[in-house]
Amino acid sequence: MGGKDIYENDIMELARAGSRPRYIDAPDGTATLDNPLCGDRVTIEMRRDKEGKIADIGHDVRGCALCQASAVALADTARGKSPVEINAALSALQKMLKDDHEHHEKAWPTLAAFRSVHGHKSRYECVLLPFRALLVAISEGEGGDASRP
Amino acid sequence: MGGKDIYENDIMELARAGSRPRYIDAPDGTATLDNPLCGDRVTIEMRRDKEGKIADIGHDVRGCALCQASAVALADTARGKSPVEINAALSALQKMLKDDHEHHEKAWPTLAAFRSVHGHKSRYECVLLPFRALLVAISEGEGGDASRP
Amino acid sequence: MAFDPARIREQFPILATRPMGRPLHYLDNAATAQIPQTVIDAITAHETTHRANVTRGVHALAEAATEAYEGARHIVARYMNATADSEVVFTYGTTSAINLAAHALGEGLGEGDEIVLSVAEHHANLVPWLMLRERKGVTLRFLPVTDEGRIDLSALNNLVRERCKVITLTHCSNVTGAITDFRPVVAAARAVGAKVLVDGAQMAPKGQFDASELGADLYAFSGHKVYGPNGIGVLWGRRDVLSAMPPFMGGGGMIRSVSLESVTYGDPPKRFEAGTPPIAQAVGLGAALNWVMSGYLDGAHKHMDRLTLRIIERLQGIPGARLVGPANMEERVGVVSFALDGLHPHDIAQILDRHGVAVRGGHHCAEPLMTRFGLTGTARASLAPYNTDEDVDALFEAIEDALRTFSGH
Amino acid sequence: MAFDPARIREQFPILATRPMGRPLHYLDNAATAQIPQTVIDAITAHETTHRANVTRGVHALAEAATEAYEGARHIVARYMNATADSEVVFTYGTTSAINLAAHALGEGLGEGDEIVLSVAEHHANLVPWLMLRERKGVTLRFLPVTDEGRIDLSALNNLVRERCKVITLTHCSNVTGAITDFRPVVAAARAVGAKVLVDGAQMAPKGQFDASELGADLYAFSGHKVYGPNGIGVLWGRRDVLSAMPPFMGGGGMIRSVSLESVTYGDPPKRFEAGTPPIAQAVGLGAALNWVMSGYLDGAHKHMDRLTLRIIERLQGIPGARLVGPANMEERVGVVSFALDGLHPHDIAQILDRHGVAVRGGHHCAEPLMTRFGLTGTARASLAPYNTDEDVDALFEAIEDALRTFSGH
Ligand SMILES: Cc1ncc(COP(=O)(O)O)c(C=O)c1O
Ligand SMILES: Cc1ncc(COP(=O)(O)O)c(C=O)c1O
Repeated sequence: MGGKDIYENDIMELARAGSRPRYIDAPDGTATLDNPLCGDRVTIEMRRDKEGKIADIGHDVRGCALCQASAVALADTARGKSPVEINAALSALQKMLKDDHEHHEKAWPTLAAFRSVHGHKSRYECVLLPFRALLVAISEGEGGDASRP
Repeated sequence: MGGKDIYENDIMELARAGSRPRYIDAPDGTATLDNPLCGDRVTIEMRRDKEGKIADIGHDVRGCALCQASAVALADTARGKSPVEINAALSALQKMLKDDHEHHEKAWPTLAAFRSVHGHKSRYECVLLPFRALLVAISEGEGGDASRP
Repeated sequence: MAFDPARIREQFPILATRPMGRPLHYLDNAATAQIPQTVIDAITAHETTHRANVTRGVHALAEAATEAYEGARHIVARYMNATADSEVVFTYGTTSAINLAAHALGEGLGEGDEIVLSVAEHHANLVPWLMLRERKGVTLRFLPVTDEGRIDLSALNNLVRERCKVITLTHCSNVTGAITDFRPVVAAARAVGAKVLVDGAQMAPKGQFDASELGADLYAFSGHKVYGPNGIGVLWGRRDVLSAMPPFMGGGGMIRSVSLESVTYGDPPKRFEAGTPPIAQAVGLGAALNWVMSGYLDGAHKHMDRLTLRIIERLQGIPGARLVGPANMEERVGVVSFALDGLHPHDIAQILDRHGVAVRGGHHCAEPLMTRFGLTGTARASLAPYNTDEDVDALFEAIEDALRTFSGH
Repeated sequence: MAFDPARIREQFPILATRPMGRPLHYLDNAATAQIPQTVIDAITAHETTHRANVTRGVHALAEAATEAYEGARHIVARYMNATADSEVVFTYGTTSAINLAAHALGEGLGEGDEIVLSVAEHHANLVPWLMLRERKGVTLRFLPVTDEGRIDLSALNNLVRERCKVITLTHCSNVTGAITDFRPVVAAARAVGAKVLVDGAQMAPKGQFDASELGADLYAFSGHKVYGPNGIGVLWGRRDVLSAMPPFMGGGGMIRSVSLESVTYGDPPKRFEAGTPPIAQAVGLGAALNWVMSGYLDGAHKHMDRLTLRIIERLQGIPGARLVGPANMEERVGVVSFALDGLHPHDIAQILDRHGVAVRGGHHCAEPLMTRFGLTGTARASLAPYNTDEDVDALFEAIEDALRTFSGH
């Protein structure tokens, strides 16, 4: 059980931006994931640069404010990062939700907005879904196994 | 839940007599019933006189003392009685077990022994089984439906 | 004397708690109703004085436990006006009751046989039939739902055909609150010899009823929605219907005799109660139904109807609010689903929670119905007799907050 | 500090009651164990502070209920040293766990496929397979039982053949008390790629264990035998085994998404938990296993072994008494079945009851085993840590009374 208020300004601002879809040109990979808990659906597109880092990210979220906010935070966070770094960001996000520890904020400042979700376990997946989708999109782009990570 | 002691002398005497099988000549009907609760098995044979009343009864009980006692009490009770009267005896026995009321004793003195079983619900079927078997044997003898009554 | 929810509230200890430091406005009764102290006490008393395994023991505790368990069956029989206690099968909930029914009724079916259900069914009364279709190749036919959120019974004529073996419908939708009129359903079923199974999960809590008068062959409901414990439910069945049904689960207590070669099954209800049953839960369910029948709830329906109407009317005053279900109190219960334009149901539920208002957001295990209304989910407020005008006020204060939070979103 | 049953007894309120005005000597623990106050308190606390439906709610109570339910799963995982919580499926008891397993493992089987079980199985681990044979035409092969009452594992070589898909055996017989050695069983299963299902109903109460170290693929047990509530059980499964299993019951909570056309199922354990689960019961089971793991029971095994041996030895001094099960404490638990010449097991149990001694009489849901020993039933005394020397003394006083009552019979 959490005590904090989820809908702080940071999240609401991100969510507002995430409520409209954003598509990118010539994506290298696309993935759509459902949240089985609520039937929400996230599509993430991504394009990579020559070094394999994320050059651009698009999203289409049919989901709640947390999911919308996360999709936007994901774009901010992941641009210029390698898949390994994005994996680390997902781990940091999971830890932040679980532990509410400021440690992770420093490395991923955009993700700090989601500290308020700490304790609201039923909503963690809403926040994590866009990150998961990006990792699937990357693996799909690499011709890998596109099943959920 | 009952308070009385089941194994009073009356019952034990009947049970002793019932522990050995007794077969009769030229039975008009035979029925074997199981007690699904404990896997016990009762076989009752009967012969009827010209008026249709019970002339003789045999038994073979693979069961507990109550069932053995009841088989013997049945023979005592049913000899010379019509099927309708035996049905009435079964009803009286059921009521006696359930209500512990001396009313029924007067009509069926041999059955009085079973008043001590009152309250021990899990054992009622042990007492009733020979009576049920006789009714099936009668209906079988009449070429009727031999399924359990 | 007018119905006074305060007298009910004081019997439910959880209503006096303050989860997260806020007063509790519990409006999630369609998911799980709360439990009165008397039911908790009955369970505790059973566990501390009569606990034993049932049916096969002759010692005093076993006799007492069996008596308590069968006594609970008798209370259920009385609650639903059953002809005999043996028509009452204890299950673990509505879901397990319907799965039992689907397995047993479906056992002899095959390709060409048809089952009629509706688009409004809870997954509990949908997935078991989808699984049966997978196993046996039966055809499923779905009654549509009207814009008002009612099962469209005018489609019965077309859908119920000669090979229809079962019509299975909810007595009351857990999303729209609409009550199904079973008269035409039963008539259609009788015309082709189909069985009628009723999902009573939402209706059974409304008070005593008569399943056979309704025309049902089988009727399922859950303990936890009728102020009883979790993990217990009921499948009532007409004697001849139950007698013709093969068992579902195998184990102790449901057999007549068994060897390595063969098995013969006991009579109903035992045939369907394999293994150690949920004894303390049955006792708790009995206590809960006794409580419902005790007179405490006289007048509760009028009270709940009034609150329901208040919710509906206030919703209609909110721009962008959409009611999913009937807008008046004719043949409906106090389950009110709604959508707010641009707000996700989980966000609504979450913001309501910060006011101590507990509602459910999501598809309510009724995805096809959501699809029917072009939604992925709704928020749902559902009432019990202990709800008050304060609960309704808190609900709408919280909704205003949600709208404010998301204004300009 | 030596183990002191008095310290355990005071935690079980029922042991201080006097059913029928007699002290209670509860020796029917193999049927149902009693429940300590701490478990009752945990259930009451849950129902009065955290009661809600699980998994889909975002409000505070729903979050709390979900946390409590998943917390219980974690405790079970710790109790049986599972690799992950998701290997723990909540069921309603051993019976429903085995039925789930039999349906899921049996789904793809057909004529020619073989399943190996034993003559010693409880009906819970027999009838579901007889039913599967009926449905699918599989062949059942039965390991015999030795005169000592052990499953005869020397027959494995002959019985486990290429088409064997499942070996399913009891970890410990509820009649003879004999513990099964699973090493040869697992070796035989691995050799042909068969799954190993273990009926742990009698063994799980003996303390923490490691199902995967045992070599099990699936392991089933009940809450009510391990000092927990009724109506809850566990099916543990290796992750890959559960992942490959189709669901058993359909309903809410176990799907990923569903429409009128199709359904996709969720991952284990959810896939196997259709409908509202037994939440308070899971919480109670968690509390019970925590209690078992708390250290209270350190030394209890030695204590129970000593009492068991006392029972066995005193029985051996009674002319006409016949022990059904091993006569020493090697690989056996405190479940002692016996017959008394000329006395029916129900008469024995009934007369023992007048001394407040609660034992079970009958076939103990193991008819084939009774047939194996040429009996229709036995009397069975089964121990828990709270049993005392006084209980054993009372048992034998009562047996003497039974013998007296029936002398000359
Ligand atoms: C209409 C309806 N049917 C079936 C169910 C399933 O009930 P349970 O989860 O208690 O098995 C519910 C409740 O969730 C319901 O509302
Ligand atoms: C060995 C064994 N297996 C299975 C069972 C069935 O357990 P339950 O009745 O709790 O489902 C029991 C207990 O009755 C048992 O002793």
